[in-house]
Amino acid sequence: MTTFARPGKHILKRYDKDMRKLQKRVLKMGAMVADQMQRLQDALGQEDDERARQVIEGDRPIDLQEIKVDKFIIRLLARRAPVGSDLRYIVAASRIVTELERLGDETAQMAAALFQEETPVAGCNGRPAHGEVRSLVEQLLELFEQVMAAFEKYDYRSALQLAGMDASRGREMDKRLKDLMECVFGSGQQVSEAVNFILVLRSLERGLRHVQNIAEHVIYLVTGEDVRHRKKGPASA
Amino acid sequence: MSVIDAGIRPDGARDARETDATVGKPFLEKKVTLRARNVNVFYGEKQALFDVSIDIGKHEVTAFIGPSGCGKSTFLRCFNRMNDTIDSCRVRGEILLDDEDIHDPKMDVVPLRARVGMVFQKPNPFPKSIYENIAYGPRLHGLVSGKSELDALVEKSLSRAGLWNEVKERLDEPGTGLSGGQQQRLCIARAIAINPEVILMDEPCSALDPIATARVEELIDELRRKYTIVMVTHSMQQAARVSQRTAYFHLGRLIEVDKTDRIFTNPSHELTEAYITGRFG
Amino acid sequence: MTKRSDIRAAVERGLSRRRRRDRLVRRLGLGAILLGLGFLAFMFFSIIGMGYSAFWQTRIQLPVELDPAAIDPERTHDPAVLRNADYAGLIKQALRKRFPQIKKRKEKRKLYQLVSSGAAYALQAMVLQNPALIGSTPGLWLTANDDVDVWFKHPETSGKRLNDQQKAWLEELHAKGELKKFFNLDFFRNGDSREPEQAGILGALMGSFYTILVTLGLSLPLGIAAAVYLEEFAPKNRWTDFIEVNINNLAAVPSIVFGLLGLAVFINFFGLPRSAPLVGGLVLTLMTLPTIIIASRAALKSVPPSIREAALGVGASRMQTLFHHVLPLAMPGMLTGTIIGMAQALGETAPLLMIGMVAFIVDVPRGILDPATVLPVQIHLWADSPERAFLEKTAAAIMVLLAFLVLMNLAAIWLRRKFEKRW
Amino acid sequence: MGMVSGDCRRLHSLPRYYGYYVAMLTALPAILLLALWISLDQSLITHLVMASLPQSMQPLPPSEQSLLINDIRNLATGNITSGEISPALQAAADHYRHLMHLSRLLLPTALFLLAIGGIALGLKVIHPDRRARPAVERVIRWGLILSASIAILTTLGIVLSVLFEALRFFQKVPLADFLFGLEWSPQIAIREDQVGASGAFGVIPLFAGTLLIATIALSVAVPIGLLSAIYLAEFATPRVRTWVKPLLEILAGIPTVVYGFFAALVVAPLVRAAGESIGLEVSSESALAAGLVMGIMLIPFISSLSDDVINAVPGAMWDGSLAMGATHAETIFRVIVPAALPGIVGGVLLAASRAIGETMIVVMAAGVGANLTANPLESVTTITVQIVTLLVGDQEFDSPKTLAAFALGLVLFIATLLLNVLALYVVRRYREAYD
Repeated sequence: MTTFARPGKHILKRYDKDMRKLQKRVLKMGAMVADQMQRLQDALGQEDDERARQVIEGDRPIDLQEIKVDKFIIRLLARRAPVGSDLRYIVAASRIVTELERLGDETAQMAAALFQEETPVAGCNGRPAHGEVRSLVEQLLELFEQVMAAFEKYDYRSALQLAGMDASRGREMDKRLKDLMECVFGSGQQVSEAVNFILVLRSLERGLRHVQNIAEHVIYLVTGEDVRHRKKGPASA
Repeated sequence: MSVIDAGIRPDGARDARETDATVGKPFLEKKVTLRARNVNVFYGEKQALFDVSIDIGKHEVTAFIGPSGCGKSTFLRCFNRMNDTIDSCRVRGEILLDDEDIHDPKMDVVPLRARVGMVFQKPNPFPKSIYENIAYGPRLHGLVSGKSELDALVEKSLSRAGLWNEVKERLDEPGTGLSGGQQQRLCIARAIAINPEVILMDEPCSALDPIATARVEELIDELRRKYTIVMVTHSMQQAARVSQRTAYFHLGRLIEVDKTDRIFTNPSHELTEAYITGRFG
Repeated sequence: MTKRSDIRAAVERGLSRRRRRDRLVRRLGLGAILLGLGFLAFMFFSIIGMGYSAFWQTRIQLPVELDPAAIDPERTHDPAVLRNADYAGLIKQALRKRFPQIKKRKEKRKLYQLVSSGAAYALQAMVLQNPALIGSTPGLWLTANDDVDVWFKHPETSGKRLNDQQKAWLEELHAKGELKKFFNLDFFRNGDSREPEQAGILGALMGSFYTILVTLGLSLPLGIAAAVYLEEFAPKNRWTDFIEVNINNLAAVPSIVFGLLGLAVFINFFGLPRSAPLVGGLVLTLMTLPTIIIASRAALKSVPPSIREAALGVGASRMQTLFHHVLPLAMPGMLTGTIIGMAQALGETAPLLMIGMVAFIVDVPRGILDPATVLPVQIHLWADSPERAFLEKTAAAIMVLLAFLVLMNLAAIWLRRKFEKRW
Repeated sequence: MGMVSGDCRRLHSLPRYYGYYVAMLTALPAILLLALWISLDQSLITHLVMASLPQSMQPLPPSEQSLLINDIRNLATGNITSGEISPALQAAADHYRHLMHLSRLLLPTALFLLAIGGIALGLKVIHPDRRARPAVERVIRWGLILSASIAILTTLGIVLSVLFEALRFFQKVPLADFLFGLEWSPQIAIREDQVGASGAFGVIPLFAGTLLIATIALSVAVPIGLLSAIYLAEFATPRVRTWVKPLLEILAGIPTVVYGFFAALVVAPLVRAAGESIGLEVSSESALAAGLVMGIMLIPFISSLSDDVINAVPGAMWDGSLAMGATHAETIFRVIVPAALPGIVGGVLLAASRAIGETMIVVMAAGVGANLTANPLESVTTITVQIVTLLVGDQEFDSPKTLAAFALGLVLFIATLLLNVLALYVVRRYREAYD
């Protein structure tokens, strides 16, 4: 059994304001990451080097935003000594911010790996790598937007699905990634090209993990249940 | 029980038992010092406590929190029948100290209070010397037979209260001349001089500055090894810092009692949540 | 001994002894209270027991022939003539007629003693008021002598001052319904007298009234003014400290010392008349002032400073704050203190002895300069009188005095209840 | 008002303060004059009359002079005079009557003129800028200061009047004889006309008597008062408290003359009877009876003072001690009473001061004969009794007998003053410790 009081209705109005500000900042950071993924998707679709460069450079503001939100969280902890749902919210927000930063990193790394001059990324079984990755990024973005929406709305049921236990979409993506990886290993490509592709796939896999983690944090912030490191269906490798 | 496993929706629909009774774990399986069952307290016509049932674990610090007037101090004072001193106060129900009902008419309050010591909100050393303050209880109950025995007991009590080094040079000075924090530790030393089983503390730090508070909290944590401690506090942080179990009272009812960690991260009842997070309850 | 089981054993061992001691103290306390209240009850009962009979007066019914020849031979109805008639003779004549068997002079004298000497004056007053009565023979209820009064009220305890013959006559009168008790109005409308049956407390009451009037008129404004100054305006310095110590000390100075002051200053130095309510009032003023000042200061103190600050905050001067806000709020408390001070003054005796208010004064005073006595002093005087009949008068006067004090205290309580405010 | 054409804001003070101001200017000088007139006209007129008396009657000793003045006054007001009326006396009386008449006539006229002058002055000085309110307030303030000083004046009056007469006494009787003499018999000294020579003004027996009675009184009042205060403060239920406290305080409100009556007519015979029933000879004016009744009188005094000081001990002390497992009695005697002790001592000192100064009970119930004894069954006399006996009745302010009363008054005043100051100091210190 649990209780979750939405931010607001504190006796101290400033506390409410701070909590809203925290939510806004996390959501903003989420939006920045989503923008990056969208850009990467566009870059892949149009083979646009310029876009890809924007993605690589676009990681920096996300890092700065992480620092900003972190500072804010530390201030909140010091000032308000939060407990109960507030404490969970802030702790979850702090963790989510870390996940977001990592997600941003992965996106930038994928852009860097996919758009380098020397070693192009090969496809597999005639399927061009860019096209495959683009559809996977699209899928990841969709999941990511869902989890951020769950965070915004304290929707722990949707987060439960995303966290992987019965997340068909997460499982579907997971499966595609595995298939692709097997395909790359089996195709006997040039090592450097294969490695690059594998790196991108790994990044996508980690991205999916981050999204799942965010979903777990959302569950924690709403219910107080720590569902990490449980036996999570097939999604956990 | 896990939320997820139970599949209970967190949006307000609640387990049936919490609407009229305590949530959390009022009763313990392990060693219990005090058992309260269906305690009701009245001040004249006014009812101050409604059907409170709780177990106080042995060698644990149990903290009572709740808004002013919620009955937590009243409840605390039931444990050594200090409510007897208030003429209009009536207590119904059962409170067992090691299976003896302390509200039994045959129960004498004098030995009861020797077993259940109490420390008050404002330090209240007697207007006597430090030594006499500590010696008061042992003399009263005839626990020592000689001066040297008494000296030893005084030293032991003061040491245990962490005050010996500060006052050993001036045992003859009046206890009222100490600082607030020292006075409170003197009162704790006075209480433990008769080696009670339980020490009740009624907001023991509310009149102290943060440093003195820290000292007393440190002391409470140490005392836990030998004594069962029940404390009322207005500071949730303090409850979170020093107690192992926390009980939340609201308008004379025990709303929730649980492990302190759980109360402060994930309380079960929305009133508790609203109170600890500082929302309108 | 630190093991819990040992401690519990030790506590249990000492328990019964300690409980016994506790009960003993409780009983002693209860005993002390009962003793105090017992004293009070005993005092009240003995005083009421002694005094209630003073409110009745024994009278003898006699047909007194208002012989025109003896009273008003020329039928002028001239008050001067009427006043000089021998009413005592008429009464004696009536007595002789009532007991025609008595012939011996000695016995006759004994007979005459049954009726108060005051009866003649009462008769005179009656005739003066209604000269038309002359010539009739009304059956009048004449005040009996104090010895008769005492014997009739307490036949078992006294009567030594009456001989058997007199008692026989009285028995006869009583048997015929000619000896009866009436409500004693004279007690409330006469001044002091050497004759117990005629002595009343009106003179003392009026003396007390004038004295208290002077005391009230002086001590109320002075006391309140002094309290206001000390509480509201006085700077905290040595001088006000000195005043404060002085006031507290004066409140505990024996009252008789105030009497000495009054004697030396008001009478010897200023030459004010002795025995006058004015001087009594002055002395009592000085005596009650500390009480009133202390009570008034307490009343002023109980007005919360927030009210003063509020008034000063809207720009009122300190004087305006005082008169508009503080004084009205403190007034009930001040008046309560004043009433208590007045009650104290009303019961005070010793200082008034010093300034000569112990004189034997028959006339009822009509102003603050007339010689007078006051109720408590009257009590003192009567208590010292040898006549048995004065005993009940004394006790009755005490009852009247206590009644006034109770009234005043009830007024004070009422005032306090009515205006009690919680801040 | 006209001057500012109805605009109140231009006035310095509220309009009515100008009214008070004028009223003050009008009334104050007139009142002063009235007071001066009343206090002076008698002596002035007397002086004038005396001056107009024939030479032969001029150089008179003061006592005869006052007799003469009395005669003249009586004559003037038509009362009976002592002795014969000489023509000179008659003339003087006429003169007196004339002067009195003049005075009566002059006074209202002068008052009226002064008042008119005041009004005129007031109207003249009134001006919108005039600071009327501060002026009025200043006068009120001075009035208040004067009132507050009355306490000082009273003390001063007591000290001076008593001291002055006492000094006159000590001129006739040596201080050492007075303080250390073992015999007190002022009446004898008068009769034998050996002023101060007999050593009959020794105050020791009076001290002894006073102390004996006060001791008896305190040994009745202190235990009863203290125990009742303790019972009321801790053991009694609130209902009992609300009834018993006022009842006990009734004892304090009863006039001492009533106690005197009770002592003399009820208690003394009882004590005597009781003594006789066990074969003791008891004086009908025994110190025991007076002391007992005085003790009853002091019960509420002790109990309410003790109640105050016991209640001043913070409730936390009670809680602290009871929570240690102390019984009520232990709490009272080990914590509360020691803490309240200074206050209780102060209360007992105040009660002692009262016992020493108490007059009526001893006047009515104790003896007049000085008796140096410690036996409570015998009759003793006290300082206050002697003051009353010496001063009631005719007084001659030259005789040591009368003056002795003032010397006794001085002793009494000093003794009670010391006790009071000590007690007030102790109580005050005690209060401060807990406030």
